[in-house]
This record gives sequence, C-alpha cells and structure tokens, in this order.
Amino acid sequence: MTFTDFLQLLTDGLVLGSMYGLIAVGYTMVYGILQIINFAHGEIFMLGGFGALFAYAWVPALHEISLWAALPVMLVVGVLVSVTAAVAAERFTYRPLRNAPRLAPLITAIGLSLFLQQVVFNFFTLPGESMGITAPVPFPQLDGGPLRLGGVTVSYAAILTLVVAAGAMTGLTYFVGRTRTGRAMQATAQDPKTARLMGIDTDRVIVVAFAVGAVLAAVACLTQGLRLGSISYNMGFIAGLKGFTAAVLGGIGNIRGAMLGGVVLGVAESLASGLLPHLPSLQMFGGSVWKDVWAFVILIVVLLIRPQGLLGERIADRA
Amino acid sequence: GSRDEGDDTGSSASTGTTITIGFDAPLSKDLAAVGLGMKNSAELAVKKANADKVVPGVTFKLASKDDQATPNIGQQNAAAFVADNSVVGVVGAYNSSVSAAMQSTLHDATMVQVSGANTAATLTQGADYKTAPKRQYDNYFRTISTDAVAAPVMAEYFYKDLKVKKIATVDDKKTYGTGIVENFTDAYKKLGGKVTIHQSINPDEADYAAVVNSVKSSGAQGVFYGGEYPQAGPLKKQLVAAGFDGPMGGGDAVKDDQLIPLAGAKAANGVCAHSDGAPIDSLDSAKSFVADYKAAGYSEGYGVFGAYVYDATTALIKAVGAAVDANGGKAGDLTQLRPKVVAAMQQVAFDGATGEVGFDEYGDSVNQVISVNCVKNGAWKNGVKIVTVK
Amino acid sequence: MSTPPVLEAPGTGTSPLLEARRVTMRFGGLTAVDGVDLTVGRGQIVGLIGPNGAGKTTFFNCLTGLYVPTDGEVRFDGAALPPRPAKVTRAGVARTFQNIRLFANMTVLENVIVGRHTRTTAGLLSAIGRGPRYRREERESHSRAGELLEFVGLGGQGNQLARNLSYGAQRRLEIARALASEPKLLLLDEPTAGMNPQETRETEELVHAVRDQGIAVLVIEHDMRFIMNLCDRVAVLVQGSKLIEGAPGDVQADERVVEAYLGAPDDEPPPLDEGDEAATRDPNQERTA
Amino acid sequence: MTIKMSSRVAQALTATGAALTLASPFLAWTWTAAYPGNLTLNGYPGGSQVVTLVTGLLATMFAAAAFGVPGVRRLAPAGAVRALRAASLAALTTTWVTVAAIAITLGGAVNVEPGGWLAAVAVLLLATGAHALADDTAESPPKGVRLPWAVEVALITVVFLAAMFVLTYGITTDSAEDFLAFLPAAGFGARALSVAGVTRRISEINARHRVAVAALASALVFPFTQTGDQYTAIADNILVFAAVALGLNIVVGLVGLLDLGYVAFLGTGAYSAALVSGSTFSTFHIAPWPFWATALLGMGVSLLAGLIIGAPTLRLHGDYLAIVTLGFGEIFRITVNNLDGTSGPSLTNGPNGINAIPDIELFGFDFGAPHTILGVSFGRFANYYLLLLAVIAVIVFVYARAGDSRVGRAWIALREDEKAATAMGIEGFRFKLLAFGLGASLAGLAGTVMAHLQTNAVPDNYKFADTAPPNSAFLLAAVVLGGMGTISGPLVGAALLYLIPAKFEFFNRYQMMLFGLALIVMMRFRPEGLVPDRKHQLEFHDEQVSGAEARQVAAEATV
Amino acid sequence: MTALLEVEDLRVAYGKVEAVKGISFSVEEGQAVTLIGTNGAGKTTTLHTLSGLLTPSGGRVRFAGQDLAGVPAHKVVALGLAHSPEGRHIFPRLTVEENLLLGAFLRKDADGIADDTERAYTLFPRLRERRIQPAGTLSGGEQQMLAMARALMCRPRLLMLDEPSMGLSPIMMKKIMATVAELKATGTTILLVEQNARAALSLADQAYVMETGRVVLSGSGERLLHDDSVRKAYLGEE
Ligand SMILES: Nc1ncnc2c1ncn2[C@@H]1O[C@H](COP(=O)(O)OP(=O)(O)OP(=O)(O)O)[C@@H](O)[C@H]1O
Ligand SMILES: Nc1ncnc2c1ncn2[C@@H]1O[C@H](COP(=O)(O)OP(=O)(O)OP(=O)(O)O)[C@@H](O)[C@H]1O
Ligand SMILES: [Mg+2]
Ligand SMILES: [Mg+2]
Repeated sequence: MTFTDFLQLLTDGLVLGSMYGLIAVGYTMVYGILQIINFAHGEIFMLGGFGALFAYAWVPALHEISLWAALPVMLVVGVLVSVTAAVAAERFTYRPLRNAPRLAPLITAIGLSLFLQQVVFNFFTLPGESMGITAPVPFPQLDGGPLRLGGVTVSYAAILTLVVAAGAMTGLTYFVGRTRTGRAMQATAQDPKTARLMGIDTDRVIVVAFAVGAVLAAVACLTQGLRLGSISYNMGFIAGLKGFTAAVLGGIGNIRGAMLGGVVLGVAESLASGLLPHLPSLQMFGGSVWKDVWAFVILIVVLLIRPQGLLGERIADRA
Repeated sequence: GSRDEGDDTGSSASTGTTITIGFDAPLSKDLAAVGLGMKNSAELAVKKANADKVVPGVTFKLASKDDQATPNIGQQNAAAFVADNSVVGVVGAYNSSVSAAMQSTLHDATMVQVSGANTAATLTQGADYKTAPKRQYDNYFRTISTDAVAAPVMAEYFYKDLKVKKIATVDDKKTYGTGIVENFTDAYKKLGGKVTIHQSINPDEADYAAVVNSVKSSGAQGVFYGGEYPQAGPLKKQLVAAGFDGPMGGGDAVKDDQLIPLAGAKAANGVCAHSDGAPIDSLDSAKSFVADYKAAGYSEGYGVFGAYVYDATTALIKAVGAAVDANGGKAGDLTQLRPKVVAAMQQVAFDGATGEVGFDEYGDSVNQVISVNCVKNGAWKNGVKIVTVK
Repeated sequence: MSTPPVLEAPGTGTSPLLEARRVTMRFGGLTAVDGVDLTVGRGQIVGLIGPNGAGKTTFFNCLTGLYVPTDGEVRFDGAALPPRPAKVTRAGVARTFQNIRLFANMTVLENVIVGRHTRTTAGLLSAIGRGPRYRREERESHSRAGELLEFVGLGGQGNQLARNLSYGAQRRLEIARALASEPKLLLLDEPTAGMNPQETRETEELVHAVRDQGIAVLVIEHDMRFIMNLCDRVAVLVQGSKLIEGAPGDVQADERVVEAYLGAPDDEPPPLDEGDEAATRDPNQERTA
Repeated sequence: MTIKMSSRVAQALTATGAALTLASPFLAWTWTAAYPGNLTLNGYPGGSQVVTLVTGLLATMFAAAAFGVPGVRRLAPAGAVRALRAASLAALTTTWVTVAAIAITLGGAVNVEPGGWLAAVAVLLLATGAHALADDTAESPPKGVRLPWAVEVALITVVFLAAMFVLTYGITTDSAEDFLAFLPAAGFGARALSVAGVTRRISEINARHRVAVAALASALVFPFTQTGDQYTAIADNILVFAAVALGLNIVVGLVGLLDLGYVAFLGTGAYSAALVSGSTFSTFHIAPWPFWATALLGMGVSLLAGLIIGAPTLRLHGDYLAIVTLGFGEIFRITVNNLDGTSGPSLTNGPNGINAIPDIELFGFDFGAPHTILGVSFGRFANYYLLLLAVIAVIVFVYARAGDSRVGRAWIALREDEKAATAMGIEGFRFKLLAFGLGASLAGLAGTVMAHLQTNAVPDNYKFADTAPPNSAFLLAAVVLGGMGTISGPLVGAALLYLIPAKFEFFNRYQMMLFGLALIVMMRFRPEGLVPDRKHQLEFHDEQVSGAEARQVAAEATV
Repeated sequence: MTALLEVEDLRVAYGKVEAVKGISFSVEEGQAVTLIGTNGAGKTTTLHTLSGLLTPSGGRVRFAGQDLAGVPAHKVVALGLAHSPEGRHIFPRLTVEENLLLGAFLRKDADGIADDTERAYTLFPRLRERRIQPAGTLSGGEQQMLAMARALMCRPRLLMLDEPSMGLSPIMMKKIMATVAELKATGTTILLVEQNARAALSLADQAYVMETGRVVLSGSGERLLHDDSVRKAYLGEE
C-alpha cells in the first residue's frame, strides 16, 4: 500500500461521504422538526435519479447535445419528482399522524419506502421496453476520462459530487442560520404550537423541510448515477440507511453535523475496506464485506463518547 | 340448486387424468424477471408435452408458487405441494438456499424435486463434496451443472487461452458467487495461476470503488467475478473507468444481454462467462425452444436459466410418463405414483434444449458440455470455446 | 390517620438529618448555587424561598443526585450521600417535582407501588416463579400503598389512570408516591403550585401530618402564607447564595428579603394576601389542545 | 359519519337490510363454479357467502341491541349503534368485494346472479340505516356482572374458539378473492366488538380467571382441523414470528426502547442450535445435542449477545438507541455471512448457511416423523406446531408475570418518565439491561426451534428490512400494528403481517407494492394498533386527552 | 364604533366534552379586559380558540371587522391579534435573544425590533444576563419573564395574556402587573386572563367572570372588585 493508494482511498471516501451527507441532511431536517425517522427518504433519493433518467430517456433531443448540457434538464425533472413525492408523502401519510404514537409514523415510513420502491419497480419504463424494471438501469455517462491528480484518479462526476455537496452545505447553513424561514424551522422543531402563535405557518415549514431534503437527495442520486453508471430501484435502502447513520453520527437535527457525519462515515468505510487488509492483525476483518461493520462500530464508539453525536447539542433537561 | 355445476368447462373429464407439476421460484421483487422467465419456460414445456401427447391419457398442469427467494417460504410452498394430491413433482427452486429448505419436506413425501438453476454442489453431494461426496436426497435432481464442473473450465480458459497468470477474484458473498469463486480458485491455482487478491462486494450497493482500487493495485491481469450480471456490469464499468483493462470472467449468471448496457458497450468487452451445453444456437433442440418461446409471446425473456428449467420440466414429464407406463398405463392414485416418478426420474435420458439431459448417481446433470462465451465489440459471442468435461 | 409518636424532638438538635455543606453548582460560567450550607433536623419543616432563578430547584437537584454538585458535600443521617438518584432514595430522601412528573399511564395505585421500589426486592426470577415470599411482598406493597392513598386523601381512586386525576390530586399523588419509599426526609418543590386557596389549605394539613409521622420536610414555595404557617425555619436563597436563615417571622421582616423577594410592603396589593395567590399558580399549567 | 334521516326510517332500513343480508347467502351469487368457493348453490352458503352471513349475524345482533330488544342489549354494554355501524361496514365491504370480484374475475357484471345483486343492495341498506341511527354510546359503560365461574370459563373458551376459527379461516383461504373479502370483515368485525365494549368485557373476565389455558386449548384445536401439512407449515411460521414479536414487545412495548435490530437475537438462537445440531454443514462435527440443551444454549448465547449489545448502548437516549441497535443487527448479519473461513474465521459457513439440520428429538419423540394422536395423523409441521405453542406459552407466561410485578412496573415507569423513575430509586440502566436480556433470550429460544423447523440457518433471514418475515422492520410493525404493550397485539399483528403478503401472491409483481400500501393505510386508520393497550389508547388520541394529562404533557415539554 | 374583538355565543368542545358553552363578550379598542374564573372554567380554551389553535364548535368571532372562522393561527397573528400562552412555552433550545426575535417574527422593521429588544432587557435585567443561554435552562420564573417579554415583541393591536404572573416571586408578580398597565397606557388593547383576580380587576376596564364554560358575571373591573360574590370566591376574602 503506497501513499498514493492511501490518498486514493481518502478521495473515494470523501466523495462517498459527501453523498451520504447530502442524504443525511434530509433525515436530519425532518427528524429535527417532526421527530420522525423518515425511512422513505432513501426512496425519495432513488426517485430523483429515476426522474432524471426518465427525462433523459424520453426526450430524444437530449441525446443530441452533450450530457453536460442535458444535465440541467435532468436535474430539474429529478428534483421535481423527488420533491413531489416527498411533499405528497408528508401531506398524505405523515400529516394525518401528527398526533399518533411515536412509532406509527415509523411503520408508515417502512410501508412508504416499500411502496415507492415497488412503484418504480413496476412502472418505470424505458423507451422500447416493456413496463417495469428489475436489475439496475444504465445511466448516461459524462464524456472524458477520469482526471489523474498525482496518481489519484477522480472522475468528473466525483468532482461534481464534491462541488455540489460543498455548495449545498454553504447554502443550507446560511438558510437555516440566517433566514427567517430557517429560524421558523428551529422554532417549529421545538414547539410547533407556540411557533404558530408567533405567526409561523408550521405546515409550510414542515413542507419546506421535506422539500429541501428531497432536493438534496435528488441531486445526490443524480451524481451517483453519473459516477457509477447505473441506478436501481432498490438503491434507496442502503443509501437511506447510510444517510440515517450519518445523520445520527453528526448529531441528529444538526445540519452541519449531517454533512460531517456523512464524510466521516464515507472515509471510514473507504479506509476500512482499503486499508485494513494491509494491517497484519486485522487483515481478516478488512475489505468491503466488513466495511459496514466498521461504519457501525465507529458510530457506536462516537455515541459512547458523545451521546449527542459529533456536532449535536445536549438537550437541556431539567427536573 | 338452479343452474349449478357449469358444464361448459368440464369437457376434459373424458380425456383422462390431470397431473399437476409444482413450480417454485421467486416471482416478485428483484428476481421476478428471472423467476418469471423460468416459469414461462416450464409452462412452455408443459404445453408442448400436452400438445405432443407425451403421456397418453394425461394432461399436465403447472401450479406455480412464489418463494420470494426466502427459504422458509420455499419450505411452505413445498408443504403445500405435498398436501396437494394432484402434484407429482416440483420444478425449482432458483436459489440454492431455498432448495435446501425444500429438500427434506419433499423427500419425506418422496416427491421429485428438479432444479434448473441450483449450482451449489452441496445440494447433491453434501457438505464434504470435495473430499467425500455423498448423495443427500434421492429425490433431488438438477439439469444445470454444478460450480465444481463449470468453474474449472473458466479457470483453464483464463489461464491457458487468455494467458492471464495473475488474477483477482471478487464475489458477492452470496451462495452462488462464493461457490463459483471457490471452485474457480481451486482449479486456477492447480493450473499454476496466482490469485493476487480476493475481495467481496455488497450486491446491494453500487459503489465498488474500494474493490476496484484493491484489484487495480494488486497487479492482477484479470478479474474473476462470482455473482450475477446486475453487479457484474457496473463492476466492469468501474474497473475500466479506473483504468483497469484486463478481462473479467464469470459464471452463467453473468451471461445476460443486459450486462452490456450496464457495463457500457465499450467497457463490456472482455467479459467472459460460461453456459452449460453447446451454444444454444448450435443445437436443434435449443433452436426450437427459442422459437417456441418467442412464439408464445411472453413479456419476460427466458433469461439464463429458461432452457435448463425447460429441460427440467420435460425430464419430470418424461419420468411421469415412464412411471405411468410401469403402472400399466394408468396414473392411479397420484400420491402412490410419486415414489415411482422418483425412481423413473433417475433413468430419464433425452436431448434437451441444453443438450444431453440425464442424471448421475448424485442427481446431477450428466451434461458435461460447457461453453465459454465472451463479449466482443459490444455483443455476446457464444461458444468461443466449447469443452466436454471428461 | 395514625399519628405515631415523634421520634425525636424537632429543632436544630445535635444530630441533624440532612447536612449540606458548601454545595456549589456551576453551569459553564454560571454559578447557580454558590456554597450553600443547610441543615435539616429530624422532624423539622424547613422552608426554602427566594427570587426566581435563585437556585432553589437546582439545589434540590444537587441533593437528590440528579445533578452532581461542582463542589460541596451532602451528608444524610450521618453518612455522605452519593450523587446517584437511586441511592439517595434508598438512603431515605424522597422528592416531588416542580412540574408534576407522574407515570401518567399507570394507575394511581401503581404509581405509589413504584414508589416502594427501593423497599422491595423481588427480581425477575421470583416474579416469574411467584413463590410465597414474592406474594407476601406484593401483598404488603399493595396494602401499604392503599394506606398511603388513604393518608393523602385519594382513597378509592387507586384504579384510575394517574393522568385522569385533577390537578390538586396529582400533586397529592406525587406526595404519596414519595412517601412510599419510606423516607426520613421529604423534599417538596412548590407543592401548592396550581392549587386554589382551598386546596392549598389541605396541602398544608397534609404536610403537617407527614411531619407528625416523624418525617422531616424541606419545602420550596412562593406562597408566603403557606411558608409562614408551616415552617420551623426558613432559608432564603438569592443569586445562588444563602442570604439569611431563621424563624419565619424574622425572615419576613428582613429588609433584604423584602427588597429582593417580597417587594415593598407598602405596595398595593399587600403581599400576604394576593402575592401568594398569584405565585402559587403552576407555571406549566396549560392544556395542549 | 352519520346520515340524517328520521329514526323510524333508519330503523326500518336497518331491519330490512339485516334481514335481506341474512337471506342473501342462501341464494346463488354466480352461475359458475369457476369462482372460488362455489357460490352457485341456492339454499346453502359457500365461500365468501359465509363471511357475509357471519357479519350479517353480527350486525343483526347489534341491531337488536340498538333497538333495545331485551336481553340482547347486554351484548353491547358500551353502546350498540357504533358497533352496528362497524358490523354493517364489515358486511358491506366483504359483500361488495365478493360481488366486485365475481364481476372482475369472471369478466363482467353479467356473471353476478340476482342473489349477488340482492346481497349488494341489502348490505347497502343495512349500512345506510345503521349510520342514520342516533349514537347511543354510553358515557361510562356499566360494570359487568359476574357470572358463575363455569359460565365465564365456558364463555371465554367459546370466544377463543371463535377467534381461532376466524384466524383459521384466514390462514386456509386459498384464493386471493376470499382473503380480500375476509380481511375487511375481520377488521370491521373486531372493531364492532371493541366499540360495543365486548372486547373489554371479555378481557375483564379473562383477567379474572387467567384462562390462558383456554386460549392455548383453542389453539391446540388447529392441527386437528387440518388434513395436510400445507397450512400448518404457514401456521408454524406465524408462530415463530409471533413468538419473536412478543419478545420484542417487552423491549418496545413495556420499556419503550426502540430496538431495530431485534431479529439478530432470533438469529443467534438459530445459529447456536444449528451449530450443535449435528448437521454435516456445521463446523462442529459433534453428535446432536438434545433439544433441551440446545434450547438452553440458544437462550444463553442470545442473552449474552443482548447483554453485550445492551451494556454500552442502553445509556443512549431514544432514537440514538434505535440506530445503534439497527447497526448491531446489521453487524450480526454481516458477521455470520462472513465467518466462512475466507473473509473471517470459519464458523457459520458464510452465505451458504448451515443446512440439513436434523429434526428435533425430544424425550424420544421424533418431530420429523408423523404421529397419530386421537386418531388424527400429525405430520412434521403439526409436531412443530405443538412445540411452538409450548414456546409461545412460555413467552406469554413470562411476559404476563414479569409485566405485572415489581420489575414490570419499574419498566413501565422508565418508559413513562425516566427521570421520575430514577428518583423513585429505579436503577434505569440495570432494568433496561434486564429487559433487553430477557427479550433477547426469548427470541433466542424461538430461534432454536426455527432452525430445526426450517432445517437451515442462513444469514438472509436476519435483515433489517425485507419483504418477508421475519426481519426487524416486520417485527416492529407486528408489534406496533398489533398493539404495543399487550399480549394479543403482537400475536394478531404477526398473523396479519405474515398472511397479507402470503395471500397477495396472486398479485404477482404488484404484491409488495400493495403490501406497502396496506401498511400505510393500516397505520393511518389504526395508529394505536389493532389491540391497543387501554392506557395507550388514551395517549394516542389527542382529543380524548383529559385536562390533567394535557398539563402533564405541557410540563414535559418545558421541563 | 364597533369593538375590536367581538365574541358571540362561542362554543368549544374537546371531543365530546364541551369546555366553553356559548360565551359572548367584546373588547373595545384601547381597553383592558380581563377574564377571571375558577380552575378549568374554560378561559385558556377561549384564548386558544381566539388565536386559532382550536376550532370552535359554534359561534362567531370577529376581530377588527373580520370573521376569524377558518383563519389559521399564523394568519390571526398577522392580523394583529397576539397570544402569550399559558405555561411558559419558550423555545428551549434557542437562546433568550433568539426567543425574543421570534416574538417579532412577522415584523420587518429591524430598528424597531432592536429598540424593543432593548426595552425588554430593561424591563427584565435578568434576561439580559442570560441573553445567550438556551432558554430551556432558565429557571421557571425566568422562563415566565421571557414569555412575557417575547409577547411584547410583536406590537400587536390586541394582546392576549394567559396568566402572565404564574410561578413568579411576589416582587416579580408586581412588576408584571405594572408592565401590563403601562402597555395599556401606550394604547395596546389587552385581554388578560389571571388568577390574581385583585390585580387583574384593578387594572381592567371591563371584566368577565367565567364558571364551567359560561360567563356568569360581567361588569367594569371596579364594580366586580367590590362585588360580594367575587370577593368571596376569587379574592379569598371571608
Ligand atoms: N442545566 C442548566 N444549565 C444552565 N443553567 C442552568 C441550568 N439549570 C439551572 N440553570 C440556571 O440556574 C439558575 C437557578 O435555577 P433554578 O431552577 O434552580 O431556580 P429556582 O430558584 O428554582 O427558580 P424558580 O423559583 O423560578 O423556579 C437559573 O438562573 C438558571 O438559568
Ligand atoms: N386538551 C384537552 N382535552 C380535554 N379536555 C380539556 C383539554 N384542555 C382543557 N380541557 C378541559 O376543558 C375545561 C376548561 O379548561 P381551560 O384550560 O380552558 O380552563 P381555565 O379556565 O384556563 O383553567 P385554569 O385556571 O386551570 O387555567 C376543563 O374542564 C379542562 O379539563
Ligand atoms: Mg424552581
Ligand atoms: Mg388556564
């Protein structure tokens, strides 16, 4: 294992982690406000990719132009699909359960996740093929080979992922910390009823939280499709699981924490699969198959040291 | 009762017995396409047998059940088949783990189980198949060759024909994938090859960067992947994208048309995978299967395993025919017929869509012809090499 | 209601029951409780008053192990009190909360039986086995809890859900639950908050009755009439430090107390009549609709 | 929802509707036997007609109660009209589903005979009438009178037998049409009994006599009603699933700890059993252990796993615990998938799992071989059915006794308000760990049986979420959907969650989509679960919250 | 001239239980009106309904000439009807200052907001000391001050205060009452619910006494202060 290999691992981990971070934001925002673990967020992510692919596949004009030029169209459609699904999910499945027991929305989320996944499975169609899909579906690829920076290989799509994640983070931090909607979000999270008395339209705030999460998820899925060359109807499960883990790792409810958690998780996974096999005593427990174990071990260790997550704040609890 | 027992439907009453053939495969979720392709093939075999009156006086019917690729559901399905007195034997399952759960239930009822997709050697030869093979269940058969037969062919092809002396192996950590890699590795090492690194991917994920990196830096000249095409395609694509140009080998589950768009037409070049029997387009029996399948207008393709299942179903039908013959041309009580079908199954021999169909002392296929197929210029080229194993 | 003999004469005797020495609690840069010394003798009722945010509740939390004091020592019954809630309860200190914290979805009786936790021993295995010892213990717990409900005036309501009790009844149930642990010292945090004058009087009597059983009481209240009627001694906390401690009358007359806490006596309306009434309202009393 | 009309008309409508509903199953609904269940006979109800008949009877009973027919009124202590409405909806949905299914599967409404039309109209009349009657819900239902001991026990037994019959009907329906007609009928029927106050009364009586034996006895009847092993195999899997769900209910329902990796303990038990089973696939080449030892081992290893997982994590709060347990669940699955000698030490045979696990032999009784009991032949699955019933009985026994004891009260107190519980001297951590360990070992016990029943232990069975039980998500769903903190809740939830996907096979590739939808819909209309804990039910419906309780909530929020 | 707030035959129910059983009253512009009454009389319920948190089961509410039926809570605030809820209900994880800013959520005038923040701190110096502390860690009384200060931040036309002096020390309670009087003097219309009946009545132009969901007595504050039944039941005089 050379130092370049190590750098390669770090880079891959960073890219992977940025993607986890983008997904984690959606979890964190919804959890922060509604205390719902929105397990269906992974499917919202997946829908973004399929939305984009749908646009690409069914608009022949997009095949004529460079993929770079087609990207904005794909992005808009993908985001639209994700946001529509997320907002509809909020409106029709979660909102009626606002006063229900805490676990009811969790089960709904599991059902919703199954449902959305199966809708794509059954009804997504590519031109000239029969309805429904099974295996992963190929995703269009950006031209131009990978960049080589001093021995480290990075694809354009990977760079795009990093740029998008950084941009999204900056924007979001500003949005939540500085804007009125952001403050309204925090207030709604802490005491929805009183927030309404302050003049805050809490329903709108909640919809915005779902929508923002969906936008980032859609973007994340698009970049993943570009990076890996295929998307599949069941990709949301793992993505959602990792996103949720990242959100908790960073301190659930904390947006910067979500991003940080994602990056830590991504790098940890990358190192676990690439580095550990080279360590004498841990050889057997390295490699991709064990990487999720390490990811969870890190999560557990972090939580043992900081029960509120990396950037989470201790909830004031007085007796 | 006024207008009861509708008589328009009961026209078959005079023609003889109806015998049901059970069929089990995953028919929902992600394996649905494969499962449905298998089901269609089985149905085709039944239709053909009925049309050809293979067993005079007997009409065959297919009763299919979905196992969701889950062992305990497969076991339940087996119990349901056992309880249904019109079922004489079962075609299935797709997953070796599901078959393992079905075996004992069907065995208790002495019913034939014949699979067209199970490749785990343990199913027929037991846990110690390498050292002390021992038949597990005398009612279990399969028309597809085991990993232990096919994988060495691929090892030889890579080592001798492609001159890949150092190879990396990757599996998906599932029964099929680990099995084929294990057998490949044994054979490849025996030939003198070196396995530079062994890695596993998580088939639920799409990002194989870590595996790709370690394969690349291990200095391997090629890769052997044990797993299925949905992961093989993207893996090949990511290997090429990372600058790794060596060929990639795989088992029959890799040989699917969908692999090519998944890897990308260019990156797919250099993927090689085996299939049982001579290439389908070189056999007459295979050609007629393909033509019939097309004519039937099924919406799913027959896929990798359709032909094996077709043969498996036909074999079962022929066994029933033999049993009925031995019974004096009468089917009689079907539960009494079941053991006779098991006995007859062992003796079946004919030319099927995949070539010679018959079963050895373990219940494994006697067909030892293996084809190697490779992607060239963005399309599968079948039968690049055809080997008859001993 | 039985009135067992008082075990020891009330007053600042030679063996104080509770002895808090230099108890200090800091939150970051903020010193909420600053070197407070306080003793409670056996069978005494001691009042703790002071402006909002003076550190009264925090001091309670330090005594009961919910907070680990930054500094200082708490001795109880001659031994150091470890800052662990469970151990504190076992040692004989029980408390109620400023904001009622009942087990809302358990019945009234169950709430009290849970209070007996430290005085019972049955583990999982004996619960499954249900031997004679287990059954005896269960029986005792039930009858003891029943007596306590009777004592606080909730007899006959044992099978209701705690959440369905009226506000005053919930406060009394909290007291019963605390008493179930057979404490030697009872800490009450604003026990009459949210009660109307009538209920406040009843609570007063209840606290008296508790003391008559030989249990010492340390009570926080903003209701001055309650404090004056009940306490043997009153301590005043201001800004985390003890300003003064003494007989109720003396404390009420102290200028600094008037300035920091009671407000000028010539103010209209006079403090003893209405100030208390307003102040006894529970700050949390609100129904979420 | 109520319909406005004069009470006379409403009564007349209800009565006519009920009478016609009862009559309609005796007519032919369709002409061809091609529709499952044979609905072609006049004079004899078949298939889904039986369901219409039963729901019709239920509705008639409550209608009589609502009209004040003497004696009948006692059958609906909490008020009859709402019960009547639910029962009428049961009849309505089941009948319409059947009639619609006839029209759809046979290709056109012409296939519906006059009897079918009559039924459809009859139930509509019934439902309209029922919803037009004035509500008569009693503010505080009268206390139930005590009946003689023998009568009460007999009553309970009959009730359990009836419940068992309904469940058996559900398990053994062969066609999707019948199951679709059955499901809403069962749902609304249960609701009718519950709003009528019957369920409550029954559970009061049940509590008085603790006739769990009656429940057990009626469950024992099931295999006697079966000719083959087909449905017993399904019932076995339901029982495994239910046993584990009950164990989870201790952790989630009583203590309020959200455990998303619970299935791992089932796996620990299964693998422990598999390893000492003497299977040739086991890495221990040993003679099979006797089952009692295996069971103890499974429980012990799972207990240990529970303690190891619980010790570092139980100090975490709420949903942090959820993700950590989820993580541990995944770690378990990944680990057993990797301990195959290549990617880890050799122990579990990796993805292939341990196959060919021999059948249990307990005190000379071979569970694999058929036996004849009371003239009825018991196949392999029926044998396991009996064993599983015993396991469930153990778990129920432990659950009930532990739940209602010093320990159980401490658990509930911790769930309700951890801080207050601590102030009462309850060592939160210790008691949580105890619950966690107990839950784990019960799941482990179920796992040992499962390994033998399914003849294998494979990693894929222990995922967090999958489309077939058991998996952690389904287990949690069974608990929540059934009703947290109750004994019958998880049993009902498990049965439903097992049966629905199994019976939806008919829908082929749409099966899972519909199942997801069903989960959403069920949570939407029954967020507190099908068999809610009386205490929980209060908590969940905000509008019913009493003032005193709302104060509590407000207090919590600002503390 | 019509009143700023008019309530006509208002009914509110929790599920089946009717908590407010048809009450009518009005608040004139610039007046201070108080609702007093026994525990559970329905005062809080009334205020919740006025501010749109609860939906009435009958009756009419008009504010500044507009019918409030179906207007959601956040729009009601925008109309100028603010509500400081019973209980402290501060945002526990936001700082004291952020809580104050949320009180001015609908206001756009940065300068005015700054002035008002300053005014709040002058009124409650304790809050200035705790500016950047999460509000959840304040003591009970401090939280009550914060809630009051926050209510002052939105400069409404009509301010509804639900038991603003709860849990306060005697001296603090007096201060709160003085503040309310001052607000009224500067022209804010006030609807005050208080248990401290004497203070509330001496401050109010008009007062209503509620018992079990009904208005049982009304009149000017002065008159009720000297009403015998009120003195007995609400002022604790024998
Ligand atoms: N966890 C904490 N973190 C930071 N500050 C705290 C914390 N708990 C209490 N404080 C501060 O300590 C001081 C004392 O609070 P405490 O609750 O003890 O007051 P109190 O005397 O009970 O007042 P009240 O009569 O209003 O209930 C307050 O100023 C409060 O802000
Ligand atoms: N969320 C609720 N659910 C059910 N009943 C409620 C709810 N909130 C209040 N009530 C009931 O409505 C009635 C009126 O309550 P409300 O809070 O309006 O009284 P209040 O006059 O403000 O009393 P207090 O002086 O105690 O604050 C009471 O009987 C109360 O129990
Ligand atoms: Mg306090
Ligand atoms: Mg109020």
